[in-house]
Amino acid sequence: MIQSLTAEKLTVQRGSRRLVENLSFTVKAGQALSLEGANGAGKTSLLRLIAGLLPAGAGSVTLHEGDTEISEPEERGKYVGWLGHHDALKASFTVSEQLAFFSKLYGREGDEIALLGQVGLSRQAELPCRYLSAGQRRRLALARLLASRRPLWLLDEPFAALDTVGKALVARLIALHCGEGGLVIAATHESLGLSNETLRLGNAVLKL
Amino acid sequence: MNFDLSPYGAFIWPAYAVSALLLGGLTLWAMARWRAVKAKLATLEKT
Amino acid sequence: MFDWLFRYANPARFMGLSGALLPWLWSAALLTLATALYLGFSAPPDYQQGRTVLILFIHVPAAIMATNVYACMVVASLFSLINRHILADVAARTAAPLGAIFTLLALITGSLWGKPMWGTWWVWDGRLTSTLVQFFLYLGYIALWNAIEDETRAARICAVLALVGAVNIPIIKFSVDWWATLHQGESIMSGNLAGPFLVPFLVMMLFYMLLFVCLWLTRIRTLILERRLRSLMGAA
Amino acid sequence: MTPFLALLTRDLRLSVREGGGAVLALGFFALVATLVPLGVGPDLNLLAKMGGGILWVGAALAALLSLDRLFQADYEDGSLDLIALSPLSLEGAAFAKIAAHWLSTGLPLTLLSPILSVFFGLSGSAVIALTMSLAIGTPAVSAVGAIGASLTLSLRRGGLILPLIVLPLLVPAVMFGAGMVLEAQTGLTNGAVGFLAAFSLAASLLSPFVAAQGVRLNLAG
Repeated sequence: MIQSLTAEKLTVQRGSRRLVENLSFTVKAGQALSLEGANGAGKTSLLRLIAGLLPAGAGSVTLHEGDTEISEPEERGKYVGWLGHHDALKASFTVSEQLAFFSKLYGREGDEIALLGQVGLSRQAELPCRYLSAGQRRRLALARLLASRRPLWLLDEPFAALDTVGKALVARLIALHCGEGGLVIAATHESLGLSNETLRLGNAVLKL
Repeated sequence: MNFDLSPYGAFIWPAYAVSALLLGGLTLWAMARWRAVKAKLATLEKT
Repeated sequence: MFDWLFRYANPARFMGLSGALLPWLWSAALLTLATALYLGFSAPPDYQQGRTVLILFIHVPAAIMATNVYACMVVASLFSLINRHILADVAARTAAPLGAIFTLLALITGSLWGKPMWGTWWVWDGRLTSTLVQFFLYLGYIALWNAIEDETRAARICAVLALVGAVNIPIIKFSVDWWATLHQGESIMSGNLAGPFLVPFLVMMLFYMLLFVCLWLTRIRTLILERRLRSLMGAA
Repeated sequence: MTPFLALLTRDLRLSVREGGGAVLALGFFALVATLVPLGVGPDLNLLAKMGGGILWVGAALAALLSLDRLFQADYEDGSLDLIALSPLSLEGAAFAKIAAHWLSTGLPLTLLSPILSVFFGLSGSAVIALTMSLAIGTPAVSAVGAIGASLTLSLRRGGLILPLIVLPLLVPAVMFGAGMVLEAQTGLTNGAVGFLAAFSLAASLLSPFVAAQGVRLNLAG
């Protein structure tokens, strides 16, 4: 289990453009951090950097697990539950096939049916993804996030395309994950529904 | 009926075999798909 | 003028009618198959081709179906474009794989007949070449259908392709004939089925047609039910 | 099931279901084998002489046809991020994708080639040589192509650039592959099998590492 994530003097750089400079923050187990900022402020890039997909321009991101420190980008990625902009669905795969593939890819199999129930997709289990609405696609992405059973959730606009019921579901899942000692960092325009603290840096706003 | 096809048996039998295989396979596949969709519909309409 | 047709083009009505007809059609198909096989294998050897006429009994119907199915597909595509009817969309779509299989069979059985008769598996003869091109047309049509995600859009777009193919097939046939005669001179296709061969051939032809109708109806019915299934599963 | 097998089987399923893979490549290959005789003329002796080379070029082009989507499709819909964060290393993922591409494209092309060689009137020994050369050589096409696919995965017109950068790299495969057919026809042996096998093996072993690096660079971009 991860105790905390520390970012120290981070520079987020995309291509030759510097988006964020000298950013430091800490997220402890059970906490949710919401990232706010205008479009293009570097929220997505920061999430990608934390996931280890984007190399840091300067500074470091470290995960603390017991006495071990994990800062190698690819190692960090193995702790990340990712919910990106895109839903990563294949049109010809059914909902259950799609989820089963990712469970196997993440080396965790078994409870796909329960997960689909949890996000309200039981009825669509045998439906090819091409017939899903945007909200249903998002719910499937959420089921996949749960299936990964990773401690550090990185969520890019987790409320996008969801109705009120869906948004409540996301908030509940985040609270549940934090309750189990997980960490959440989410780029969002809306409140995560948890007690937040604000931290301003450059044109990006960080709330903890 | 006369099944002595010499000297052309090596061509006639494969021709019939391939036809039987493709057309038979097509029929079985079509029926299987039909049954599968019927069964799924039955279970869904029950709930 | 097509009023009578549209009365049956309602999917529910179609399901009822085709469901009632199919058992009879399947029985008729089985009966003609048995008869055709019995008559075919009882036919005497041809003085020139020996018993390879047995291949022609299944080759020629397959080749005829290869073009007939395409004609069915074109008619369905026309209805799909003009009347925008869901049943026409499904009919056109389901005909293509069946036509492709018949064309493939025509090519394979033709090759198996050609080897002992002409001494070669393949010649670039006009009829063979245009059949091969026809097979590719079917494949392209199927590939396009599968590549377009929205079904209604796929139906319209593929209908256009089917019609273009219908216009182009005679041109292809002509150009290939012209090309083959230009290069080769010898046109080889002896299809003179006479006397004792005519009846088994006709019965087999009937079987192929019945089989096609049975498979076509089954596939259309399956796709209609799949749509219903999807809406029940909450498709958006 | 291991993550590696999960990715391999998913890619195989996708290639069968979404018209992107196996069937399109086979159709393209068959069309090349049809159009060339229509252009050259039905002289089977002449066609037999050219058959090996034409079929090899046709097979290489057909395999490249579906290669541009190897990483691109997963990149566009976000699957590639999830794969990169999975327990599977990017090298392993690249190898799984190359293997799946070969199984869904190279292998079917190889199996189709004896049928298409009928169009060219190839002799029995030449048909065997062609099939064998494709069996040995097509892994190299998938492997080298995967490098190109990883480099162009974020490009809009990647499908056009890919053949341009990959085909020059495939010169040895086409030369030794068609060379094996020529050897069977002329009876002279120059050891094309050995060169082809060595090239294919080296490409298959090295390319996952290069392709993984290409994917890494594009994900960071």
